[in-house]
Amino acid sequence: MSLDAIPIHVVPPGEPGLTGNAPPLLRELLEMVRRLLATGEASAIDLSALPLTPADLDWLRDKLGAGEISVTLQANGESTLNETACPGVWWVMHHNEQGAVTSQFIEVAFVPDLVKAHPQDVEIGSGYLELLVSDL
Amino acid sequence: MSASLEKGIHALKEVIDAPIASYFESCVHCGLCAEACLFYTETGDPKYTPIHKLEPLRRVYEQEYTLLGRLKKVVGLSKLVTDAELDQWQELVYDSCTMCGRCSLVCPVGNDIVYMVRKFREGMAVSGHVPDGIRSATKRTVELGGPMGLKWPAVANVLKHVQENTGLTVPVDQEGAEYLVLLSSMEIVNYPEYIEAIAKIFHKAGISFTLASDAYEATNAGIQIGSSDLAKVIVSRIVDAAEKLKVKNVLSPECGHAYMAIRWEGPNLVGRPFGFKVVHVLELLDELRQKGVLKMKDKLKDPLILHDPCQIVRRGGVLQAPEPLIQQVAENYIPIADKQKLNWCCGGGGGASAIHTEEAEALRAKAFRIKKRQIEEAGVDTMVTFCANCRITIEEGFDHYEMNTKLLGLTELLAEHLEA
Amino acid sequence: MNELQFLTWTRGPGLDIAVGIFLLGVLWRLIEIYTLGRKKDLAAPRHTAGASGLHTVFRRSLPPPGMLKRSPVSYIGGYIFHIGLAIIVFLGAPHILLIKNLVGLSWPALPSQFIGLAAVVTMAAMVVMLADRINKPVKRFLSTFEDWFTWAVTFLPVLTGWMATQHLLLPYTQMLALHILSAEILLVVLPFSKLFHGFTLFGSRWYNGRVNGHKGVPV
Amino acid sequence: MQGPLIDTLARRGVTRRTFLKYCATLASMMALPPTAGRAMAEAMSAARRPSVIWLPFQECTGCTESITRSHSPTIEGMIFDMISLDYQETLMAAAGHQAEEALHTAMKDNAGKYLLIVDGSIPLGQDGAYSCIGGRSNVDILKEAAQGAAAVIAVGSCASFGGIPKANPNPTGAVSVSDLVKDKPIVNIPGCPPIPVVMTGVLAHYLTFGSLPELDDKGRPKSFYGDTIHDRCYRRPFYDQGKFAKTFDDEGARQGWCLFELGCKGPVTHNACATVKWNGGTSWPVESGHGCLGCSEPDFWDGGSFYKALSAPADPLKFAAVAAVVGAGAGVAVSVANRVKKSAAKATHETTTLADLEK
Repeated sequence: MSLDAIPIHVVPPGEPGLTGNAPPLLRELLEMVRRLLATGEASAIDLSALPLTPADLDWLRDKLGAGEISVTLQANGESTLNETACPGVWWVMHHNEQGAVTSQFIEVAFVPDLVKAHPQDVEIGSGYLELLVSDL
Repeated sequence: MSASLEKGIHALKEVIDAPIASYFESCVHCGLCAEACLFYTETGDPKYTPIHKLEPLRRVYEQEYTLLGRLKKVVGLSKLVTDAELDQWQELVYDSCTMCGRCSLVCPVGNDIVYMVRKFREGMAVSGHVPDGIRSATKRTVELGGPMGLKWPAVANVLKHVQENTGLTVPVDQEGAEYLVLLSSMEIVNYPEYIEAIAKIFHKAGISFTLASDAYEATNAGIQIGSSDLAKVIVSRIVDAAEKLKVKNVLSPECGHAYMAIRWEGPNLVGRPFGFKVVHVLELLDELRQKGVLKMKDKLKDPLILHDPCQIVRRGGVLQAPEPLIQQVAENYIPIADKQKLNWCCGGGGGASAIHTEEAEALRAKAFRIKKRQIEEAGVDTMVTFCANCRITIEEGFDHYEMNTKLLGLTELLAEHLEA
Repeated sequence: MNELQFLTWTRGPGLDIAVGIFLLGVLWRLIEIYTLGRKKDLAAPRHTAGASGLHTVFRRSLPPPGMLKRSPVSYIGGYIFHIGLAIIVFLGAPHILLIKNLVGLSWPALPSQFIGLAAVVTMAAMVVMLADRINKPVKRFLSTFEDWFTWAVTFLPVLTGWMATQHLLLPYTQMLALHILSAEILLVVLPFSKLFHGFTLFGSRWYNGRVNGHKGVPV
Repeated sequence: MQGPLIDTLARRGVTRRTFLKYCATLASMMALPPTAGRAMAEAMSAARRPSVIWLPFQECTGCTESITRSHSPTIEGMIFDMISLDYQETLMAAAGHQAEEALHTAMKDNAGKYLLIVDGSIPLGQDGAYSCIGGRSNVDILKEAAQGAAAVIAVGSCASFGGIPKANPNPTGAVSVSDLVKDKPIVNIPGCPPIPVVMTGVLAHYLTFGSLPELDDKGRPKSFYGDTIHDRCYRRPFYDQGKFAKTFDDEGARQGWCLFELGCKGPVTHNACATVKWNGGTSWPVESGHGCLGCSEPDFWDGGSFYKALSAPADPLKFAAVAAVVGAGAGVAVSVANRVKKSAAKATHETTTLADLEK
């Protein structure tokens, strides 16, 4: 018997609508983007720490739109880092291995840190390459 | 010379019963009874709140008949009732309470406050805290036969005049009559027209009646003062006479407390149901009206209002008779808002009219403003009532406020316009 | 004692003690009051339609003619807070559940938002009644310590219950425990104070209706 | 296993990005600013791993199971890579004297610096004889170990509050860590068992910032225990609408209505189950159709039936019938006394005469 065969289902008790908490985030993003341009400082908004309803999130995602780059990361569950229609603003979602969303951010950066390769990792990579070359 | 606080408390212990217990436990101090009491509405003084007039009785109840009260008394936590306190309460229980029972009609939890005042007076009477006026009226009734000290020869004299005026015989001590007619001293002295009216009506209707030379007085000051023992002495005269003369009915005069005394308290005072019926004169008149015997030769044109005496209507249950009777004889009867069982007292019932201290009279005059207002609001110059005591009090009120309002007795009014 | 222990105490031994004292008090007081007896009325009765003890038990729930105008605050405030209390106590879901657990009877509940609203209205009416008691000479004159005390004892369960559901001032657990405790205090105080009128008013109205009904007067 | 944590992780196949991602989520759960995730990752990957001593007392090993056997062992299991776990009876290979020696060595070498993790309550009855290790009572071991600890972490409801061993009638005289240790910072991570990520969060905070996270009045990390289950429950709207499941198989239960009437203790339970969930976010008790037991609250076992609503009496009434009988008895006694008094008053009635009206 699979889980689906149990006749209990989770019925959402009516999605609450917009709370009005999303629009101020756009102003905050604007400040963050200006700071990125002025000082190069990256920043982020933790969406799961804010009282946002699914409707709020949809509204925000809709406003920000979709950009050119979508990065998918397979690291202990899937993560997606999608650039929005505003370059430098990234919508970051982390899932766990079961597919549940574990955290969600809007990141303001030229490239999210997570995408960049760390010098120590690159060093390991260069070692590996050296090995490959020596094998030629 | 033997009244004492102990006797008073003893009497209260005898009269406190389940209804009183239930009433005191139910009171939530909402103060609505004050709004129904003319002594409060006309003075605005909170001490006239009806339930407050019973405070000493409440404490005796609590201390004698509740477990917690008894314990409190044992350990000395409760305030005992004192002579000084009862003395202070005398004004509240007699001067400012006419036992009109209007408070009992409005209490939201259903407390019958006038029931308790009547019982409280038992204790007040034997502890010696009664107004002189009521005490002497009681004395005269017990010793001489009536509150005004009227004796039979004087009554016989009045009857002689009645017979001369009407040309009708007024039988006395006649055995087997249908009705034994009772009077009140006030009617004999102040309103002999009432006796003439009764004689006329009985003759017209062809009903046999008689007076009794040893029981002509219907009023009962024993009830007003609050002594059941003395009230019993007084009421027994009537019961004995009625039984001796073997009458079928005893006719109570218009007087309110007389009706209360013989009709409702009487059997309970003597301790057995009566073998005869007690009928209020208005009940008899209404019965005759329904039979078609009470035909009028003409009607009074003046616009008028009715004052329903408390003890006959609200407290006595003669609710339906007065209005059809007044309509029988008056063309322009104006029903007022607070009529019938809701009517406001004249201010002189329950023995109050016998208290002649300056304070009591000033208070009665103040309380009378409510009647004055009723008359003015109705815009009439005539008021009709059917209680000798109300009439005296109202006349006093008219005098005090120099009003030109006419006051008529219903029975006389009917007799006056009776078809010949 | 931590708050869950406090809550468990109020739901367990506390409730047991309170209900025990309540039952003990109610039975003792009712027997004490109503076995005092009364004399049989020997006067021949007069029968009038609508004049009986039972009639008066119901009739007295409405203001007699003219009285509403004379004392509107007492009547309207009184109605609102009595009806409000009844709605909260008998139609709130957690209360129905309590009653079901105690006596086995249950019925549908009203939404919690409605009960919350009823609580606010009830408290407002009670505050107005308190102000009236302070302002009105007659009420102030009649008032004793018991009147203020029973007001507070009645007000607190409503206030704490409302605050618990609205998450005000204290964490829910503590407020719920305080709410149950205040209701238990109410139960304990009820049989021994003027709050007992909730029981005796039926007897009082009945006696009044019967005594006067014997005379043919519908009171 | 020396060297930075990141190397250890790498050996286990945990990439830097995986670790970064994990730290970002952890920071989010702990209500730390988004930048803290990276700070955490950097600090931890370079940190010297602290020595940790884990003492099990009166316990069922459920807490250890919860943490070591969580659904994604590589992640929650990382905590064992963040630290140098020098003593843990259940996990360590050593036994007997060797194990005791390891304990004493760790305590001596890291005096004043090691973290002490405790699971299980401590029995005080019979001089602590109910639970001994190597011939020494738990209470002695705890007192000795706590002396040199930088901080104590009480894992699970037993260590935090006494838990099930302390439940009525508490035959062993069980107490919590905070009942015995008064002079060290203590973090309580209650739950039966506790949510694994709380433990990781506390350790991560300690490693990153060198301090313990903010605690509430019961010593619990506020970021995880700040709200009640009821406040964060996805079924909460049903409660407000008055829609309740009445039995576990009625239509309301199928519709996923509120479980308050079935005894859910969500309103009085502070924990993060409703947001963090269990088994890697798969589900949690209420989502599975069962009310919250309140297992992370003090004395939850003595809080009345798990299946009785909070507003219902915790125990059946015991005094009611007796009280009613006593009340009726008192009433009858007063009634008899009253009647005697009233009859006596009537019997001694003196007929009033006119003379009695005057003083």
